[in-house]
Amino acid sequence: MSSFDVVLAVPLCWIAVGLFGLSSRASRAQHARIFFPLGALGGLLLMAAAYPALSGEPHSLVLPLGLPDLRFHVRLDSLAAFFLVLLGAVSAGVSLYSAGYFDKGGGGQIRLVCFQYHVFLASMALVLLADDAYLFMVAWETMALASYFLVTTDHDIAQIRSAGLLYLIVAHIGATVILLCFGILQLGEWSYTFDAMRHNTLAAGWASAAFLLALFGFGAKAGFLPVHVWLPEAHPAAPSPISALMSGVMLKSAVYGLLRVTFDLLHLQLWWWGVVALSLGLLSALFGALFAAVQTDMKRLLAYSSIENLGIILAGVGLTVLFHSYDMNALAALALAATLYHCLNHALFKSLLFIVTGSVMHATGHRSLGKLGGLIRFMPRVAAAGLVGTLAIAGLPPLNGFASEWMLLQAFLLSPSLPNSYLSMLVPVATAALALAVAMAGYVMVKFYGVVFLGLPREELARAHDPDPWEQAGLLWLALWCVVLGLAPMALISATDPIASALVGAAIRDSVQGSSWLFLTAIRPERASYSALLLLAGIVLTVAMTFLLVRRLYHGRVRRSAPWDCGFAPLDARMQDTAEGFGQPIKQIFEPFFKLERSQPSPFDARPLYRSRIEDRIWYWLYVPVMRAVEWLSSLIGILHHGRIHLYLIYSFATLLVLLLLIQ
Amino acid sequence: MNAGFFVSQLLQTVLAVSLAPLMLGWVNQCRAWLQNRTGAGVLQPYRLIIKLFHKDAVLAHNASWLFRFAPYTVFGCMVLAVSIVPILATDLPLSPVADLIALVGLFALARVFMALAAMDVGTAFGSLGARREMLVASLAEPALLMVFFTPALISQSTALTTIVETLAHRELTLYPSLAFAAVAFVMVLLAENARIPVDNPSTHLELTMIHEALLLEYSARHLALLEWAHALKLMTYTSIGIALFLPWGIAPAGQWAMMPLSVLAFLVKLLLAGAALALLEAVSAKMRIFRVPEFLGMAFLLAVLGMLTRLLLGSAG
Amino acid sequence: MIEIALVLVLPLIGAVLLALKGNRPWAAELNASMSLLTLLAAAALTARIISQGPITAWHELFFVDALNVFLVALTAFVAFTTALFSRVYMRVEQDRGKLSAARLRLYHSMYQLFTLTMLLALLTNNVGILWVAMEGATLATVLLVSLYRTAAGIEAAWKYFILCGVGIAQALFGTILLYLAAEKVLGAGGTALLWTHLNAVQSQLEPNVLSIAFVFVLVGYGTKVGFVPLHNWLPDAHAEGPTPISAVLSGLLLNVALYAVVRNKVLVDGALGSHLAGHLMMGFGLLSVVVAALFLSRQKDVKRLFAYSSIEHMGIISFAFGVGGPVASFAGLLHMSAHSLTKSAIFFAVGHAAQKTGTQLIDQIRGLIHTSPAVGWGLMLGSVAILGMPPFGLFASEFLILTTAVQQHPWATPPLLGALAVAFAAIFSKVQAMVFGETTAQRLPHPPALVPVFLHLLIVLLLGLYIPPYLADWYRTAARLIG
Amino acid sequence: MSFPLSHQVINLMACLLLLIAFAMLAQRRILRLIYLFALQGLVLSINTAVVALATHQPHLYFSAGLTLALKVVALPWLLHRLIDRLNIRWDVETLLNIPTTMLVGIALVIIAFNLAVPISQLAGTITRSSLGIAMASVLLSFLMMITRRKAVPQVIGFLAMENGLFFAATSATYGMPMVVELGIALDVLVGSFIFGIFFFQIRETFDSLDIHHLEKLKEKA
Repeated sequence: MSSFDVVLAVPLCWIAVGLFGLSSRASRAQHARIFFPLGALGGLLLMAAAYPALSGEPHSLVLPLGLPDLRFHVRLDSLAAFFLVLLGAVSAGVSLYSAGYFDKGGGGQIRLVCFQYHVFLASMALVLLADDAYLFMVAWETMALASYFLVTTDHDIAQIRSAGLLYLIVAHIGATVILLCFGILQLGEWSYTFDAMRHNTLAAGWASAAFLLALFGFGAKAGFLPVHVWLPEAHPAAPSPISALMSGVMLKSAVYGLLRVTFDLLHLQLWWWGVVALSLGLLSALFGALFAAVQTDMKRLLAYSSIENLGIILAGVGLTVLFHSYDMNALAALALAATLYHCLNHALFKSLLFIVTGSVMHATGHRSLGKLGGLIRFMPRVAAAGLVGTLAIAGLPPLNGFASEWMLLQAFLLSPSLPNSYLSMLVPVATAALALAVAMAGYVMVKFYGVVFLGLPREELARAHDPDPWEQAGLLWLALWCVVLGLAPMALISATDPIASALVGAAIRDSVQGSSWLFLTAIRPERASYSALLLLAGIVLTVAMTFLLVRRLYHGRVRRSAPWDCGFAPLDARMQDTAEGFGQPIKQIFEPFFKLERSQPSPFDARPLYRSRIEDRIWYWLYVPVMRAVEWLSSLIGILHHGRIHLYLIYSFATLLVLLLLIQ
Repeated sequence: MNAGFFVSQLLQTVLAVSLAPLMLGWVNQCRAWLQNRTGAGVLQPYRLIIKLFHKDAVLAHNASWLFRFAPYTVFGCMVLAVSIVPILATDLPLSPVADLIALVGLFALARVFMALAAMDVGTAFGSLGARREMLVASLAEPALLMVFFTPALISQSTALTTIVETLAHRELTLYPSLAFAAVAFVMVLLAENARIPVDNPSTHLELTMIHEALLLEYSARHLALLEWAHALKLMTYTSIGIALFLPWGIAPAGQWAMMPLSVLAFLVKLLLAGAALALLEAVSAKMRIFRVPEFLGMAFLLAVLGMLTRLLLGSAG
Repeated sequence: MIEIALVLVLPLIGAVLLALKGNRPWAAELNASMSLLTLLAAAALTARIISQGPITAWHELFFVDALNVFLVALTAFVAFTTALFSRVYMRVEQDRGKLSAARLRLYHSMYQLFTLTMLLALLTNNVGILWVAMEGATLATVLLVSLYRTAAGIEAAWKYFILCGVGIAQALFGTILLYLAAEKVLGAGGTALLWTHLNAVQSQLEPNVLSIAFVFVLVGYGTKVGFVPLHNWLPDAHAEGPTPISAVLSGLLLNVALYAVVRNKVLVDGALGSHLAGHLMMGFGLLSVVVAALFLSRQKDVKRLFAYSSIEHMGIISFAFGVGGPVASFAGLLHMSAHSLTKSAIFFAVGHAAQKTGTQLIDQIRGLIHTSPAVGWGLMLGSVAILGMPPFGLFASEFLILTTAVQQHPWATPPLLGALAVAFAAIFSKVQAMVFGETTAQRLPHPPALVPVFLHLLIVLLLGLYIPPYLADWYRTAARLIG
Repeated sequence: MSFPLSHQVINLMACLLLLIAFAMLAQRRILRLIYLFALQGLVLSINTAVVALATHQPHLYFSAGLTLALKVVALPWLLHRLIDRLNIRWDVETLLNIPTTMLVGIALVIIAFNLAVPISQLAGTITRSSLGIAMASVLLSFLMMITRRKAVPQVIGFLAMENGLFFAATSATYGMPMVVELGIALDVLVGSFIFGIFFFQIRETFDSLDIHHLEKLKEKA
């Protein structure tokens, strides 16, 4: 039983679990307790089996399914293996969590949820394993479909229905575009396998078309501008574990697809592709950060932050293309490594944060930041996990978020060595945008954590308490990986070596010489180096020393009293900053970016009322006009079907004459 | 890796940590002089800190572990930061631990803990301070990175030691790009260290305060640590500035003879820098909070300009 | 031989029996069982073709090859399942007093007659008889469309009759021209109208005449296929007729008409040596897809909605056949079969939904999934399948069609893409609203006939994931015939 | 020396047919329309007979008889019965005024003839011109269907179109094979029965045979 077999077996097991779940008549609690842990087990297996495949020959296999002349081809190479590890790691945590989450209700009939959940997992695994366009598309759309049904679990709420609808429409259009991209890549006559595509040499024009189609199609799934609109709607609508999987893994499958097409299936890369991807990525990153900063719903906030992180990842991809198109492969490898690593990190901390919000919602029944607060005292464990996630996503050392961003910035810093002078000047500026986005993320996450867990509860939340062991296990698992990957980045980055050598023809080893398990370096140690472990050690050491010294030299006496607060009147929760208030400066500074509706109270109002609504300009610039156009056309076309039989006869008469004259 | 490393490391750390309050005192003293006041004396910060250590800590009822944990973390971060910057000599065992970018990250870590702690008690001012602090920081951070990138480009490295080696110990060349960077750096420094014109360290007027609002609920040893950390931060920034823009006099690797000299040079630079800072603060007025973005935007612009000049002029820039 | 006879005679017997006894309570069962027998005969015929290859019968009056036997099997199958569905559906209609026993008699015998005409059209080797059968199909269904005798029903039927009648007349003229051309080569008399002989002498036929002939045939049979702008009868007839009839119209009649067009296309392209016919079909297909998509987004009546979706899919199929080549033709055939299965399944579900809610208006049908999950899921999954979502068979064909189109006719992809997107948004937004949310539906006296729905969907699912070898060979040979 | 004679006769019949088609197009009174239709049938059957005579094709006699029975006797009688039963004797209202219709008709004839030229090259010596005329009369009856507002004239137009087709079948090709002929005839018969049924249905639902009652099914804006 090779690791390949295991990897293939896991999706099947997931489907089986789903089917059993669908057919079983167990009670809700039993159901959750039995099937989701099984799913988690599958995740662990997948992770364990895929990791060795990172380094090692690609295995491939042809299944006796699919179209007659186009059987399902599966292939496990290092790139797929990496994302499979990602999937396994995240799904293990989330499934554990779900075992606790779904037995408390909060989402339709558990049997359906269980089925769709596991089909969702399996389809994601198959997307990564697919080695021909057909299986890929089947898995891809199944993924979309399963997630759609999961998003609309509570479909009695109109808002959730419309969110799901928007999601599925965008997803399907994206999928069709990807399909066209494969249409360009294939050689005709049933040669749809990726293997055939690899040997297909396209003209630059066609290749560019394919790349742009792929960028659009996969972007629609990853939530790049301007096809991001579904994301902040769908993520909050879904049950939290689902949001976690969607944000954590599904978006990454889009990144995988983009990488697969750009570096594996297309035989050439042009520099301007890189520029397009880079600028699009940075735009998305800034956009996501800004909008996240002004959200008042914690899941929306996280959704926008997903847009931001995916933007960063896309920028990384763009940089890789840029370097690779100029044959600066070592640098390309560095950028690629950073990108992949950020994928993994984002998967972990974002899903962690999403399930944290799940626990919070279950404990308090609220998801609006305006109602929460002070939970660190009611649910300390969740708060601790949340803190890890927050620090990680805010890109703070020594956690994993920082490691990948550090590498990415290093890669950006190397860009001046590009031969094209425009690029070498523009890319540093792009770096600034990236830096701004990262800094914004810090702002956003302080807002998130501070408003949810710190301060005083803004509503009565006394019944809030830590969740059951299953949920805690899930939280622990993901938080643990955030820390581990933060402290020992090199371990995994060096493991991704084969990917870089396969895709950009240079091993990361070349781009990070002299780095050890302890030190993460870029190019040369003296060029730049960073060691999270020592950093942490240093901090811990100093903290410990200071603590002891203070205790020894002085004392540790503590008195409790009411907060001082500049000697104001006794405090109440309403005096704190709300999420609204916390976002206000951003709103004010970056006002042009938002479509803002505000009604401010006048000083003389009996009951002063402040209302403000933030909307997405892109929606009004792009989507509304398109919808209008379609409406207009269809209202126009209505005249065709006018009801008068003479008219219909004239149609067919005219058609006849036109055709007759046509063929003359 | 002989003992020498650790000696110099230890020396630098101890020196920096112990001198930090002095630096702060010196700046305040200069300001007093410039305002025709007899100041409290350069040792005032020490007195303050010691006094605070003696007091009993008073915590709000609902203060969580985060609140008590934060001061130590912040202090720890700052100590680590200051011991990474090459102040006396470039051969520091700790310097490979974090390059400039990681240093920025370290500051960010401290800041975030600070802000979270401020929000913990749930006072109006705490969250107000946190919000403003994060706002200023999120705008200052990119500018700071940009500032760092110029020397990084010159020396093909983001490791401070390498930069210093390149700038100080090669044949002396003047980099116009660094001029831009330097100005931008000063602006960022003012913002990050809560100095006028961005913030006024010597006021508790709720409308204007940023950094002080974070400390409102703290008392005794926690407050002491935070004050000290604040001083350390100023120290660190100054020494980074020195390392980047006036690195001459920092001892190259393994030259113990130069050590005393470099200590002396360092002290002189500190004095000058402090005086200059005081002067800057004295002549400028505190600006409205929403002017700050423009201020930092300017800094950011200058930094980018610096980098572009560097790219334009190539090796001569 | 005997199978062919059975396939044709059984429905005839059924028609006669039901014309006499169609008003009895067991008429529905009789109807279903006759359809079942027909299905069995068709299955036997199919088996024979698979084992023996093409056959002709009765001095070449009948000709069965891969292309039409697969349609015969499909037709017999859908006719049978629809009969099962109509058993329940019509009973409810009768209980609701919408239909008298006499009407049911008409309905049942006409149902069998309709099956007969379609099978005849498929099986015959004679272009003229094909025409006769097509006309017969119209005549058999036209009274069923106005079965309820409502004003709208009669109007729909009238339009159906006139438009298709005129259309079919064009087709006859085309056929005559074809005969005119053929007779010069094959000499007067029967043989000049036989596919088998015509195909043999394709290249010698007079191109001018054939191109004109094809125009008439295309416009003629195209009217029945529902090509825009000849489609106007289609949504009315689907919406106003009883649901089983909508199901067979969409699922079978359109296919048969398209089959007639395709047969002629093969002939004409062979004769002209150009790709004229193909391009015409592509043009009509594209136009139909785009216009139908736009129509979809403004429908208020659920049956009209899916009628327009049929037009759209016919457009896709004829586009595929127009593109031609092994892959596209394969895809066209696959799409043909998958579409008729899915669409009829959808109509079954829609029929039940309409009966439960007592209306066909989309915005009065809500939350089916609450009162009857099976119907709700049937409709949802059916729509998902019809919209070309995997792993259903329609996705497979759309996948092949689009990918081929990108390479061979890139210009066609943008309108196709846009139309598919619009259609998706239009249909799914409406279906979601009907299936999810608070409910307006109530229980029915009779349990809904869900076996046909899920049976069809299951087959379509299989077509997407695994096509059994013999079926695949069958598609391949058929695709080769179409070229 | 009958060949040239038959040739002339056939051409004469063809021209008559065209004439009748125009007459129908111009016709305002419904009864006359029916008579004209019957006349057309008659011409058709004579023509068929002549062709049969000329080409010695026995089955054409049969179809000539069939035509006579069906299109000269049965259908006109049926229609007559209908309009008696439904007592509709009013004028035929047209959508387009007659002169315009005629002009369009001329245009159609030109088109038809031009289309027919290449085919006529191919067609047998007897019937050089007839195919064009057949196509013309088909198109003319189509035009008539379009321009008539009442149900009955539309149906007559439809049947006239059938006649045109039949004429094409007999004169261009010496008639279709027997099976097909029978089939077609059957279809026509059943068709016209169903028309009859419809007239009654329409009548009892809308108590009028005016088509404009049948314009309810449309896309509501």
